Amino acid sequence: MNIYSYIALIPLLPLATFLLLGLFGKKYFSSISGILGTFTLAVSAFISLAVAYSYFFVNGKVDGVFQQIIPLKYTWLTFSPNVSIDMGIVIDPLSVMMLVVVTFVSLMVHIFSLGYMKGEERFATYYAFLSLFTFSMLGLVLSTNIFQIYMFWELVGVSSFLLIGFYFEKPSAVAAAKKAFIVTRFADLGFLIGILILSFHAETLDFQTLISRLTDTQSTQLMGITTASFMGVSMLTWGLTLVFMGGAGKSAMFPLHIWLPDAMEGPTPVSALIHAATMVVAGVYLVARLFPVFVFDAAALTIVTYVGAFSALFAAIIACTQTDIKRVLAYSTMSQIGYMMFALGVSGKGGEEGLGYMASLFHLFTHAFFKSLLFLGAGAVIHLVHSNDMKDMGGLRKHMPITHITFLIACLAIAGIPPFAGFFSKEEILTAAFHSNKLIYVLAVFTSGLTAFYMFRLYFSIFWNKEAHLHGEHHGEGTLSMKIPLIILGACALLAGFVPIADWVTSDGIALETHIDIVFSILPVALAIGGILLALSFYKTENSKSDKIASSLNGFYQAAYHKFYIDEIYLFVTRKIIFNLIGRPAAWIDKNIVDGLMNKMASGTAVISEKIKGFQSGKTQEYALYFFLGIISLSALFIYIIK
Amino acid sequence: MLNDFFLLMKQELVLLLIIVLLLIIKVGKDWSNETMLNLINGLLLLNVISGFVMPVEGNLFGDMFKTNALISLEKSILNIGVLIISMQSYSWLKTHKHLSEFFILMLSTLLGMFYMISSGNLLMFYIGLELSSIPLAAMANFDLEKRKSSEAAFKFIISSAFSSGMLLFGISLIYGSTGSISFAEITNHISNEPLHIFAFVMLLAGFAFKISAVPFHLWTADVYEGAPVAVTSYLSVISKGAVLFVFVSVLYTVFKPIAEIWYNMLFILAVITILIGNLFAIRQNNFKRFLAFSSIAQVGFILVGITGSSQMGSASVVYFVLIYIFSNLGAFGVISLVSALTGKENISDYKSFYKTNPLLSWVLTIALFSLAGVPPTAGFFGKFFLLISGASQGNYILISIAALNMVISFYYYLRIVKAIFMDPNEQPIEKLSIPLISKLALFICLAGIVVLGLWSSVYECIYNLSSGF
Amino acid sequence: MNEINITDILLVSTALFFVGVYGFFTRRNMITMLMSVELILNSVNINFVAFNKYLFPQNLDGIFFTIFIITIAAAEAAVAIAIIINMYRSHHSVDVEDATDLKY
Amino acid sequence: MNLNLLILLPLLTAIAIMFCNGLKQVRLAALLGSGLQLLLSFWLLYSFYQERAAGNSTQMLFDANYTWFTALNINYHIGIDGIALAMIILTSMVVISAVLVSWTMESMNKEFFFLLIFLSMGAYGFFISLDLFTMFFFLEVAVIPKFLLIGIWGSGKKEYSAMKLALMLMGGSALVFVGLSGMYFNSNIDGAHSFDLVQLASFRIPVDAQMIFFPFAFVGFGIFTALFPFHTWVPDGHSSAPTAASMFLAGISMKLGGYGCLRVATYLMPDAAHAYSGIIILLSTIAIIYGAFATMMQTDLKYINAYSSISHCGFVILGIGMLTETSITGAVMQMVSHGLMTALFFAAIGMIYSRTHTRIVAQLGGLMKVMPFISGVFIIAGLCSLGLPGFSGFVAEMTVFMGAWQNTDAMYRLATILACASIVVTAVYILRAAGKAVMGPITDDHYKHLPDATWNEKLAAGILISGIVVIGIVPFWLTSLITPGAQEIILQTGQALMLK
Repeated sequence: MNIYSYIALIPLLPLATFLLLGLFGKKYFSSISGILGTFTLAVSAFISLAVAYSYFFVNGKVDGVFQQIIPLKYTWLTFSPNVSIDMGIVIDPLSVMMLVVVTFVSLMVHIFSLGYMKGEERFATYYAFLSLFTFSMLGLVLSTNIFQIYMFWELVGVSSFLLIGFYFEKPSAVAAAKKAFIVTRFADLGFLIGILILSFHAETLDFQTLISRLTDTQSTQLMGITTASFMGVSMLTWGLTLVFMGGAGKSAMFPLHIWLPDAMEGPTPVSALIHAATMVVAGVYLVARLFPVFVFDAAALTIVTYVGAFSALFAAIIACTQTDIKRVLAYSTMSQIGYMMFALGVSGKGGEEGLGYMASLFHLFTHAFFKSLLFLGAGAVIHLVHSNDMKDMGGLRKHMPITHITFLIACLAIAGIPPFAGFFSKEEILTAAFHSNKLIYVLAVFTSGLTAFYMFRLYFSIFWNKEAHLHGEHHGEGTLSMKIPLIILGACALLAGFVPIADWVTSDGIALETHIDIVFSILPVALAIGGILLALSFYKTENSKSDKIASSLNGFYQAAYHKFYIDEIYLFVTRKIIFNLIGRPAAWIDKNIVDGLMNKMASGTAVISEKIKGFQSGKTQEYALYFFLGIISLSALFIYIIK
Repeated sequence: MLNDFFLLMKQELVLLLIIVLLLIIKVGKDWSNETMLNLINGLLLLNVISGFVMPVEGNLFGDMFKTNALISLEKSILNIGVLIISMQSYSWLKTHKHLSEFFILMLSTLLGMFYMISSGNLLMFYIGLELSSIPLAAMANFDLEKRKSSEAAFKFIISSAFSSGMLLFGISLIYGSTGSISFAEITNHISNEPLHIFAFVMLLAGFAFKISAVPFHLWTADVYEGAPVAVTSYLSVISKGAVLFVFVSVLYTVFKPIAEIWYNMLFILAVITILIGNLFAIRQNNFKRFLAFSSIAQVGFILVGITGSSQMGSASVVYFVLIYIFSNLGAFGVISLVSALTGKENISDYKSFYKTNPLLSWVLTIALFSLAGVPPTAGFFGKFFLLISGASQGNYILISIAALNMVISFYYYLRIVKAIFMDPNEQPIEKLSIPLISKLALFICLAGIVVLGLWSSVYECIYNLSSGF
Repeated sequence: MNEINITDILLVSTALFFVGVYGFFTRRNMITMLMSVELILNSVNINFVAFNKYLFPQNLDGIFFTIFIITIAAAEAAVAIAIIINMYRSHHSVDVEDATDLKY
Repeated sequence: MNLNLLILLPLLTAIAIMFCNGLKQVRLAALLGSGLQLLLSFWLLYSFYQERAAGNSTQMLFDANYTWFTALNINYHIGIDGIALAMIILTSMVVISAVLVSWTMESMNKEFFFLLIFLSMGAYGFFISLDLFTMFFFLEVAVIPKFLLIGIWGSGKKEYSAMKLALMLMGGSALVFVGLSGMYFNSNIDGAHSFDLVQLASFRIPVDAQMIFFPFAFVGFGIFTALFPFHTWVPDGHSSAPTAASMFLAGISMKLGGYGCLRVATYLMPDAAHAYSGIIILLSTIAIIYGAFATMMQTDLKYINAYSSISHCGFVILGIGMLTETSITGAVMQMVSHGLMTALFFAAIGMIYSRTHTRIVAQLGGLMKVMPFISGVFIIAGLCSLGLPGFSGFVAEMTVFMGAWQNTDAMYRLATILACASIVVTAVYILRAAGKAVMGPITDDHYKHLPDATWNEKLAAGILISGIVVIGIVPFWLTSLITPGAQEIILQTGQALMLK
């Protein structure tokens, strides 16, 4: 036992809520289920903050280095004497930070949902699912074991499935839920095989041991995994790349991103929680968790870098063309996670070189606040307008001042305007990229300009532009419970940049000195402001400038508008190739060839039986003839042939 | 000497007494059919019991007649079968004019079989064989007015005359080349010269004709179909069983020197017998004809067991015949009831049989399962031991063929079960009132089917008695 | 000198056997078929007697056998003819080709 | 603890059912009997732990040996190790659930419950047997009642399916028979042949004999567990069977095969198992992948589950074929897991079918709205099937994968990767079915008034779900039972391929 053992309560409380609400909620707690869920989560969040305080300020450091503490660990499933899944809790800067982010954002979403989901028939179920998700996500970030992470990984996947498909009567929601699950499942296949590879060579599933074995140049395990190769690539690269594939799937990296925009079919608070702040950054968390090993393998890290950078740019371009506000936010999420990924990719092992690592997680931290704020704000807007399409919106600033202000703060934050949170983290990322890879840097800066543009396009389209035709009775902002989270998150988006993540969450546990270089900041900030101004001129009032630009870029615009046809490619591959070339033939072969063979054997027997009935002709003399022939042939056989 | 005579031939003498008694009653008294049937069943029961009293071992008439515990048991097995058949034919014979003749003929054939089983000499064997087959032809024609019945009888008598002609020619050659008709002598002289092989094949054909092994089986189905049900069941279990007992002992003792040759012959015969029996059984609609072919397939399995040529082989064959009597008579019992009361003999008539006659359906089903070799019925054990005995020679090709053919046999047995339980029928066989004595017979069969397998002492006993091989 | 050789006798018996078999296969009349069987049996009888006389004259196994065969053949013929007569009643024919109701 | 109780109890229950009158008495007797089975199996578990805790480390506990056929050296030899115990518990759980879901069986209920309980006797007997003859005996006991169950109470082309199932399974047992007889005659224990499993294991059958008879035994048992390409009885049989029979069939019968492959073929003929492992893995991989893709194209819920059983049972064979301790443990876990999960799936499908009278996915829709409990069960079964952590399917599959990966050969690796890939396909077909049938809009107005599950259905589902969840959450409980058994088998195969 350890002083941190009580941390187990943090995930277990939501689990208890889930069980309680899932089993009995509908019958007994329907009305108070929201309060119940929110309350227990508030307890969890409080404990998380307490843990964070005690870890970062009191007991975490030994000799200036943050230590990894494992307060609880139980063997859960033994595969072989050395390889077992242990269920445990790991406390280190990374997990503590994630703990805070997850519980905090989740709490906000819980509170927001009290108002947003009010009157839903399956209110209790909704909170049960939210609790399940929170539990799984917390389990994920606290994992001590790569297989433990995989398990919770799957669990967050399924809670995401359940929540996206919450409106299960809507076929589009069901389709989106299925898509999200299947695509991430496909990515998890890579993760699983990656685990198999790594664990086989490292002979352990435990993170600590695995990392220490695979980073120790003297260890036989490292020798083994680097010398073994497949198709000319070492097993270490294979393993890490495949693990990254899992992360990429969950974090919606190109080309496994296609599920994320569709996932917006879920209730908006869910999007805020799962598809903006927490679950989608699991991939980043995973790479960060295995970062010491990734650093050892340049090839894998390069893949991470380029996938991240390309995704960032790719998503930003698409985001500029979408009209569904949640989809815009979804692409922006993808883009921001791309930032985090390549930041990890450009990072070095430790010290100054480890800036990228810190920057990535810093961005994860700030992004969680402003992105969930954006989603919640969008939720409030949708709640009012009953539409997701920005064409149905406009001029809403008068109807919902608080939402407007907080949304603006969030947009400024994501655009990277000082002193909002996003500025600081993005600045670190750009610095890291600049020092390591100029190409990435250029892409990143360009993307940050695009980000500012499409975010403000969104902002202006919602809150300015033409007047929306509102129908329905209430034109307010919704209940208090919806406003409070907006305000709190708004404050966070404003202030999160000042949280000294650099002191705490670094690749080697040693505090990192960071400084904002004004000169360096000029370019990105200027680009961001340029983007904002461009958006201002296009979308502040109703005009056709944007359409003209769009038509002048016709081909490219159409492609971007159609998300570069990635969905269609997938559909083609699944529907046409997999279904028609594998599924249908398999079913056909089974029915006609394999089963047909069995049936043929049966009918063949019947046919033979019919054919030979003539022997039994009913004529006594023929019977005697066969009798006689039987004697003759048997004796001939045994006298002349078999001897 | 005289003591020996009475003791050793005890079973034959009891049988003879019954036959004479029946003759006297036939001539002197005019009792009603019911009384007669009850009397006969009582006598047959005594006959069964007498078989178990004071078993002795010994030879008579210069080794022409021999008996021992196994032979005595074999005779008792046949006695039990005859008793059951007699009980089952109650409904049929109740109104029949020639009741006592039927039993006189039947018991004569049984007497012939006893002689055959006890024979220690080809002459004795031949006499027993003919005694057991000529009256059978008359029995097959017992429904005098039926066309099919007389056709069946004609086919039977003419085919068996032909086959005994062949058999005798073979015997004459054996006699010519060995100089003896005594089994013990023949063993000393037999070898694998062509003449001996030829003679043996003719002898084998005679046996194969009786047990209906392919290709000497062609009379079987026609006769089974045409003959009255009681005769068919008698033919299929008793007559076949008796010949099998002799066949085993003749092969294992007399033709031991050419074991390798007859082993291969049996291999071939077994394979084609199982195959042809199965293939023909698949497409039959007449129940008796179906059972004819299924019994041909069963004989194939028995031949597989015989190839074991050891104590185990003999034991498994005797054991199987015992089980086969109960199983087959269980099926025939139901068929004979249905046939006697409604005249229906087709499998398609049995559709939805379960709806109206659940008890008979279960008996029939269990009997069929036993024939198919489904545990926990005795048939499973019987087949298992037969095949294991066949495998003991290391011929796994034979075993594989036999085992896979069991699948085909499952098909046709299950087809009937399907008809009984699953197929819809507008006019199912109406609810039958079963005479007490038939019911008793069915229960005996059922008990036999259940007990004989699970209760290992039966097999143990037979195995120990077979130690002579 | 003018002794008849055993092979000559066997030749006769074999011929008789095949004549019987041939007759059995080809004659339509049931009674004729029965007679063919008798021919076969007689060939066997000749065999037995010949073997006994020429090869094993020390005992009378063959002769005994022959006597029994003759007796049994008579019984067999009696039953067979009874059945054939009965058949004639229902079929109005003693042609073996007419007795083919039971088949397949 | 007397293992004979496991045979006697179902037997007495079956006999008692014969003397009952009317549905109420019959089902009460069946429920009582199967409830006692459940209690007995857990009491067995308890005593098993007591024995082990008391330091009894013999491989087979509660050993009892009665002479049966002395002449052939056939004994009625029974005893269990952890693997058998796991299967026994599985059986008792599935049987009681099957009784519960058939609660309102109307036509010929006496016969129905009689056959069902009789089947369970066969299964218990099979799992406790330590003598190949006894084992074979019980194997066949558990076949023919299925023919009647499907043929009489089934739906669709039931006669065809029943016949196909019976014939293919009988074909399987015919092959098993050849294998058994070969093993018997090649054994020599103190000068006698033997069917005794324990003796045969220590005797070690000559290698050339193993090479001949292993395929017979393995394929024979494999047919029971849907070994490709002998799996075609599975879809037809399962889909035509009445709910309880489907549950039994998929939940237990298919496990008879897996258990036989492991306990008879692999354990007694280890050298051949090594020699043939490539072929086994090839076939099982084909079964996994091909089964999964074939499932994807099915439109009938029962067919979906039946084909997915082919795929899932492929993992069992794969685990056995991989011949590592972990993979064999995984194979056994997969047997238990798949048994519970697929029984649950069939139960849910049966509940849906009894209300909507259709199993065609396209005709269903929005059931979540009208019958949340049943839909929930369906989704849980689906999630377990696609290997969600927290349910048994996950641990079982992962254990198989981990075990399989320990083989370094490239072909084995490839097979493992393909097997892993099948879980994606599984997700596709499960979600397609669930998405259409229980989610989405209600497709038929009369669905709106359908009732949700009754108490008996809830209880049945509850029992199975608790099994699934317990294994999913505390798998070490199950592995601690299985691993010693798996170790014994691996010890026998002579190559303990463990991570060093």
